[in-house]
Amino acid sequence: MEISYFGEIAEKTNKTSENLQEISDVNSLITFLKITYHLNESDFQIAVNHSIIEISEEKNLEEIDEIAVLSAFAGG
Amino acid sequence: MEISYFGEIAEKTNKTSENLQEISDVNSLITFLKITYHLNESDFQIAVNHSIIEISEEKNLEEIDEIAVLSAFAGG
Amino acid sequence: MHQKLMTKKTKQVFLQGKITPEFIAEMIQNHQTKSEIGAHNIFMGQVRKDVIEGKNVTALHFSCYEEMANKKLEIIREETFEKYHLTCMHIYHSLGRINVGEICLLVFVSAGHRPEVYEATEYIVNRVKSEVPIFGKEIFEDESHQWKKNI
Amino acid sequence: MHQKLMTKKTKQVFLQGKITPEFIAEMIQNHQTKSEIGAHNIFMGQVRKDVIEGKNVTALHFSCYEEMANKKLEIIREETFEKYHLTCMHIYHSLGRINVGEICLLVFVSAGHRPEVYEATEYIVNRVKSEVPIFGKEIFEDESHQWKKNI
Repeated sequence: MEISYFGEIAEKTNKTSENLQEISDVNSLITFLKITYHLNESDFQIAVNHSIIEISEEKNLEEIDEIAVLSAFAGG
Repeated sequence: MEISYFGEIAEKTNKTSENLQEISDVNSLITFLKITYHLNESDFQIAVNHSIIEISEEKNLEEIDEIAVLSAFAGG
Repeated sequence: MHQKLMTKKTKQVFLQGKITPEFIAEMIQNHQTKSEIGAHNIFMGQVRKDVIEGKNVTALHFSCYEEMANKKLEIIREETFEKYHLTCMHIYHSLGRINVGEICLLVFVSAGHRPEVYEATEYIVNRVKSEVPIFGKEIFEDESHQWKKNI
Repeated sequence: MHQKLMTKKTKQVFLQGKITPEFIAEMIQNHQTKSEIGAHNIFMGQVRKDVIEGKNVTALHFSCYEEMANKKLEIIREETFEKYHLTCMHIYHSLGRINVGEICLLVFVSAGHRPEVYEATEYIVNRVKSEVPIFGKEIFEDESHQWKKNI
């Protein structure tokens, strides 16, 4: 499954995307981000198919989903 | 005493100013405007030294005062 | 007091003819050296093709009682700065004939942060419309006219 | 629904680099043929020289998640038109490095009459800031940076 990184998250992961086979739900993605990149939950937002989801949400992720990890918005 | 006319009032009086010797207070000015130019009180405002006064005000006018008769504002 | 009025520079508000897009661009450009500004808000009044009793408005013709108008505008300027946290404000109003589609009023407000700029702009526009002795005729296609009244 | 989305023309919001005064003048010019318009309101975000822990900000660097951003902007556009009586609205946001004093956000709203333009502008600016995935770094004089966060 393809995961995209944006803003400060792309800086911290040092990549703009990567392919992760083992991730099947939001919780496992969060755990992966914490362990691999030392991110805190307050540092990021997760968008599934262009909608921000609640970090607490128990949600399965499908291969077809467009998944992105975003830092805080700073437009304007 | 010099009276200036602006906007629609200048159109109705067909002049931008005139000198009136007999006017000594606001009431006599109003009476003059009604009789001479057939103006209604709802058609005009009177400014004395750049401030709009209440038409009902009993107020003496001095030779030194700057007196203007104005139609409705339409800026913007 | 009189001394103060005499020495204070009165800002030019009235311009003969329309306010051009180039004039507005130049104002924006002139504010780019002010590094403390984070937000600008600009209101522009444009002459609308109103239809009154079947006749199309083609232009507005403005005149003003300039001495009183400048005095009122100075008061509006001072009271706006007292009420809102602004870095600067500019007001321009056209005199003479302004055709449909052309701009006749410009209110330009700048501040460090955005929260108050919208309300400050509205406040200034409303006061200019209700308190400043500016007179306007709506000119129709057949060159007849009707005097405009702000409510 | 999908059909509708496919055929609808998405408006270009993101521009590489600063928004110039000339670009804004051209937009104003382009609205002068719309004779039903009586009021325009423009908000501009300008890059401010903030001082953070003793270091001066010299520029902001913007990036975005463009696909999601355009979808959110389309929703904001539709909901703004539902909520306010506007003739047209335009939103532009810069990407890349924008120096202090330069303009990075433009919201341009036009209507027949003025009452709603101020609030509509504020509504759009607030939603762009809080809902659109745009990311920004504050670049300091020594080229170090810090990520900007809208509250």
